[in-house]
Amino acid sequence: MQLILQLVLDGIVHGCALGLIAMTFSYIYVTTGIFHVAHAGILTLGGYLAWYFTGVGVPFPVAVAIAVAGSAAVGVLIQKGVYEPLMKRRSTPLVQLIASIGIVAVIQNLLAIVFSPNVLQFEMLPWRKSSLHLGSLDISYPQLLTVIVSLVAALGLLLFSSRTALGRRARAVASNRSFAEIARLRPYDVYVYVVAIGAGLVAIPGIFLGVDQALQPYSSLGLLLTAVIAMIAGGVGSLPGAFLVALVLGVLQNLVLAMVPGRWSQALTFAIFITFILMRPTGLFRIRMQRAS
Amino acid sequence: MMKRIRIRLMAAGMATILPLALWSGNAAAQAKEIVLGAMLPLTGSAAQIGLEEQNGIQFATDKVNAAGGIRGYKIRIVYEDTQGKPDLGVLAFNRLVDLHQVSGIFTAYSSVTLATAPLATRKKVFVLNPAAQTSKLATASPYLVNTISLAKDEVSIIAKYAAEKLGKKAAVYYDSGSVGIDLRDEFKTAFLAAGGTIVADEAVEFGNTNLRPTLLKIAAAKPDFVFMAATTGPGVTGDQISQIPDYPTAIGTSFFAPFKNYPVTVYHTLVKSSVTGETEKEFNAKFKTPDMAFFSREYANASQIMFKVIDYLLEKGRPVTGENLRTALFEVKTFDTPNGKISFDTNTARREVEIHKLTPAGRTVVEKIAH
Amino acid sequence: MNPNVITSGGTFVESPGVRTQAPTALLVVEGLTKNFGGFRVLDATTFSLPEGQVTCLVGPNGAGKTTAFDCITGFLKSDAGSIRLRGDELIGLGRSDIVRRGVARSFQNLRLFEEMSVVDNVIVCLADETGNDPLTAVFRPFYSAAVLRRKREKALAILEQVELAHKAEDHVTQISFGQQKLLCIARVLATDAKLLLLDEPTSGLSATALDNMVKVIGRLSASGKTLLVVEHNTRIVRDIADRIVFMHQGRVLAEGDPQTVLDRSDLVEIYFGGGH
Amino acid sequence: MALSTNFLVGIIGIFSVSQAALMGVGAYAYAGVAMAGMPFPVALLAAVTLCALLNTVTSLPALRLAGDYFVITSFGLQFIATAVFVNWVQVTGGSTGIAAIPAPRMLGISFEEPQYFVILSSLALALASLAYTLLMRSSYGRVLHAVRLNELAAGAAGRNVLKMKLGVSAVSGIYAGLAGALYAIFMSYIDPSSFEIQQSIVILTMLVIGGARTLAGSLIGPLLLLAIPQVLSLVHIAPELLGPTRALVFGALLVVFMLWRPQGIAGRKI
Repeated sequence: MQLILQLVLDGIVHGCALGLIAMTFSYIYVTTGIFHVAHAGILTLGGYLAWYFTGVGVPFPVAVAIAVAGSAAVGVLIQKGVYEPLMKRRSTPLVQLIASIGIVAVIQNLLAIVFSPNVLQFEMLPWRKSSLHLGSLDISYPQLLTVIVSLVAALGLLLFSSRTALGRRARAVASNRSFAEIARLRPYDVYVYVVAIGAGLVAIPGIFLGVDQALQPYSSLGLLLTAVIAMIAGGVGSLPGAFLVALVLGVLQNLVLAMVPGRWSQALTFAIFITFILMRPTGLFRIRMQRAS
Repeated sequence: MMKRIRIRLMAAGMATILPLALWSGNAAAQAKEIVLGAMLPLTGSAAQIGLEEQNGIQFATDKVNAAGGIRGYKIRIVYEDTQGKPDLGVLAFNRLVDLHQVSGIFTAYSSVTLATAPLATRKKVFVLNPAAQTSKLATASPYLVNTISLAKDEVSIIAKYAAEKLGKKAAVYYDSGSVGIDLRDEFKTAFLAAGGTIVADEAVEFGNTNLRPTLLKIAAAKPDFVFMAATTGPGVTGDQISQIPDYPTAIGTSFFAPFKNYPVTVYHTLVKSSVTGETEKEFNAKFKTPDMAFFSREYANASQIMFKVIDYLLEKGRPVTGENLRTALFEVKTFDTPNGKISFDTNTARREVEIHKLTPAGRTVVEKIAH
Repeated sequence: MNPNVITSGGTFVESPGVRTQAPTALLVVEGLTKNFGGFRVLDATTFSLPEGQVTCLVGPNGAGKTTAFDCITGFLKSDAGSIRLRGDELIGLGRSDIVRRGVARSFQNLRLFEEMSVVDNVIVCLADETGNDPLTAVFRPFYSAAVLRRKREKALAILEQVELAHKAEDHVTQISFGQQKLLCIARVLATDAKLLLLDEPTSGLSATALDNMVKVIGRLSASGKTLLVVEHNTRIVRDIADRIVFMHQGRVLAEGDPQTVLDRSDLVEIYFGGGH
Repeated sequence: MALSTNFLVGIIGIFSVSQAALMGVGAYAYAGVAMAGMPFPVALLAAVTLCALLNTVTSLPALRLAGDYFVITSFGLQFIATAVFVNWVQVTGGSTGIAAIPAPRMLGISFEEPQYFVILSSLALALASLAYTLLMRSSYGRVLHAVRLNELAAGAAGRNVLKMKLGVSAVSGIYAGLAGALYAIFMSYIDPSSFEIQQSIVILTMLVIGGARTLAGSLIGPLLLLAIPQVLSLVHIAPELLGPTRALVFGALLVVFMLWRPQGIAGRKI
């Protein structure tokens, strides 16, 4: 029982990080219509930026802020430099996707070249190994931070999307792009904001997962894939849906580990997903599919 | 696929043109030269090790050539990069044999060596393995000789030691890579034979850094000790163990050393590898290294064995072919090395293995075992 | 929903049983209903198409004409009602099955196969399925080539009918808009269908191209095809139509010969005033 | 191999990233049957059939789902395939792989020797290219092209779009199976790492650079990509960074080509 509870707790932590990834991906996907695989690259980049700045003596919170800003900047660069020209040329989604795959390869390998392809740890943060005891359960400080910051960021994104003028403009653009162009909502500006916000926020799980576990240049694609599964299962376009399903997936993956040997767990998740998507392509929470096209 | 075919076409094209070109130019030099091959991970993630290995071979080769070669024959080594990938290893092997016509090859990396072993048998090429440890290498090819102890030897030593000194209830923690799975199987066999029981058997995905769930399950099984066989960043494992309450004592083999940051006591095996102080000084001067790395030592020592076998063949006036190199090794059988006498009863050398005890306070050698 | 119940406001609806004409009905649509979200696009639409006649489907924008096409040809799943071709139910059949039963359509926005030549556009649509499998293509290359030659000839003959044969080798993007529209007709013809549904074949055409199209439609009708044509221009409707089905807000308001329907002032009011 | 993905991406508009996995299935199938002592044609047939079947079945989601979902599904399939290759140890040998795969022996010639293998694979390549050309020139090829250009119109023309797509998946599976079998023969050794997702991306890069949907494209791409490592060896880069640098160049090429020449060097619009 103790083991199960601890696994659930760890699963919640992992799920929160996953949830933020799923939410930001969903936000970008629904608004711009781009299957932004390069999101995985930014996730990794955030962690490495924070590692670098912490390493040169910048206080950790400042390093986090720099990493978030840096990731957002790279997001803008990708949108302005690659996606926008492609969208203006009305290239097919396939072309945009291939470009995005190319970007992940560039980011990941650039990180491997600059920071070495090996596993890196936040050696300079001694507190990352301490943990809080909740009765018989343990939660490490990085885990605790992951949960808090992810929740705050997720909530922030929800509020932004529903309460601010820019957020509403983004939703208008998402619901009908050609209309948005006619209505002078300047969709291309909106895209830049949305990608920047998504990129900045996705740096957060990248950093805290890195502090908690370790950084490696190539591991993020699997995470993103799970997040995308969460997005689809949660109903494309529903931000809370994406977060919730991601949370459930995180816990489920950990619990599955308790039942079957670990080496099958990832394959099992995908197998379940593929069956699911065949049965119910619209997701759990949405009946109508809201695909940006 | 197209890529492979292309590689093949190009290789074949070169295979027909190059030898002709080389032949005319090198005819004179060829008479007094013996060419050997080395397929090492010179680029890629294992490049660090590959370069150490290359230095070891080159050091020994330069030394023997400086002393006039082996009975007047200079030694030349052709290095091929495998990146530690078996498919590139096969290409490298074919290039060495078909293009450079070598009859003896130094190998590295378990998967590369395993992949090329059948080719060694097919083409009768002598392969010397000073580093790869997977147990399947024991019988992979009659032409493959291992100068290092294989994983199963180390595992059986540590399993026996643990059964006697640490307890009868073991857990196994391994990764889904080939080495991890092999070691798990071998440990299970050896430990059950020594009268123990396995209470938990948990794997982590190769390359995954979220180890907690698996570590938790190990700790929850409450074994007397856990056999650790996973390569994911040693520091990461140590860190996450430190967050698991009551994690058991760990044991392992040299493959997973150095067990960095482990907050618990670790017992592990280590194959003893030494060179003379003089050699080490010379080596460090030549390559500007602070100390002679493990793999440099092993490859330098293995080169000595290779040279000795060649010397034996030349002395007997027999041609240096793969087949002859192999028979000669078993005819010589025992070699004097800085690690003491190494003898070959089988394809794998008998070596001295140490058991080290590692506590957060420091390292002690608790036992030395020759097997 | 009973298709014969006359709903409020639809005082002019005639149930199909009332009007029995001399030629038998090739296609009978009864109580066809389709909802988009909460919006009822087809509301118990009922009409029939007599064999060998040209029927024009008229009505203001948004009347549900294209939706009716989509439902008949299997591009949309209808929510209720029946569509019978000589008594056989078409609802539930796949698109390609419906074409094989003899109902083919054209599209308002053409949907030509760009990047392909005029004649290839027709070849792809031919009813003849021989050689349309990978095994034949690879393992019987000579037979496959012969099949292709035969199909080419057939396609050229069809292009001849719409006077496009001289453009056969041109890329579809290189021919004029009028010619593209004719090509759409040729593609529909290629399917060997008895019933052709043409979605605005004359829209956007120049005067000469328009005359040409009217001629082609007349020729099709003369050759025994049954046609259902969406048409806005009342002059053309009077020219080509044997019958008219007048739709408004998903319902059939009138069905009959052009003269009677087009002379009704209430319908003209809806058509020119009520539409927009 | 590039030929196989070309078929899938270009011709029918389905984008599959799991081609390396499929090729892996072909390689393992060939190895398994050949190692059981079956003659070469039987092993080849087994590999090709299995791949055709598998590709058809796994393409089913694509027919129900929009393109983007299909990408995720094929990413997922790639992961599943790798997990199976690694974990189904009895059949695949796990991470250790399968060594000593026999080379075909026909008419008294063993194709083990490189020169004979070149003949064998050139022959296979020539046959595969010929079949591809025949296919695309036939009326079947025209219908395929039409389905890709405008699915709705093809449906309206009475073409069974579903059947067409399944047919393409099967054919593309055959190519992948053939590629896998040749790979297994040539390397005489296979392991899961050769069929990982990175490999799929390399295949995709070859295709994109060469140009989708043309035969010339599938031949030019690999040739050019092969030149990249050669060029890189002229630049001085730390040896352990060569791998990432190569991958970086591939990624950058993908982006650059998408931006300025999405049709590749010899391709048509995608």
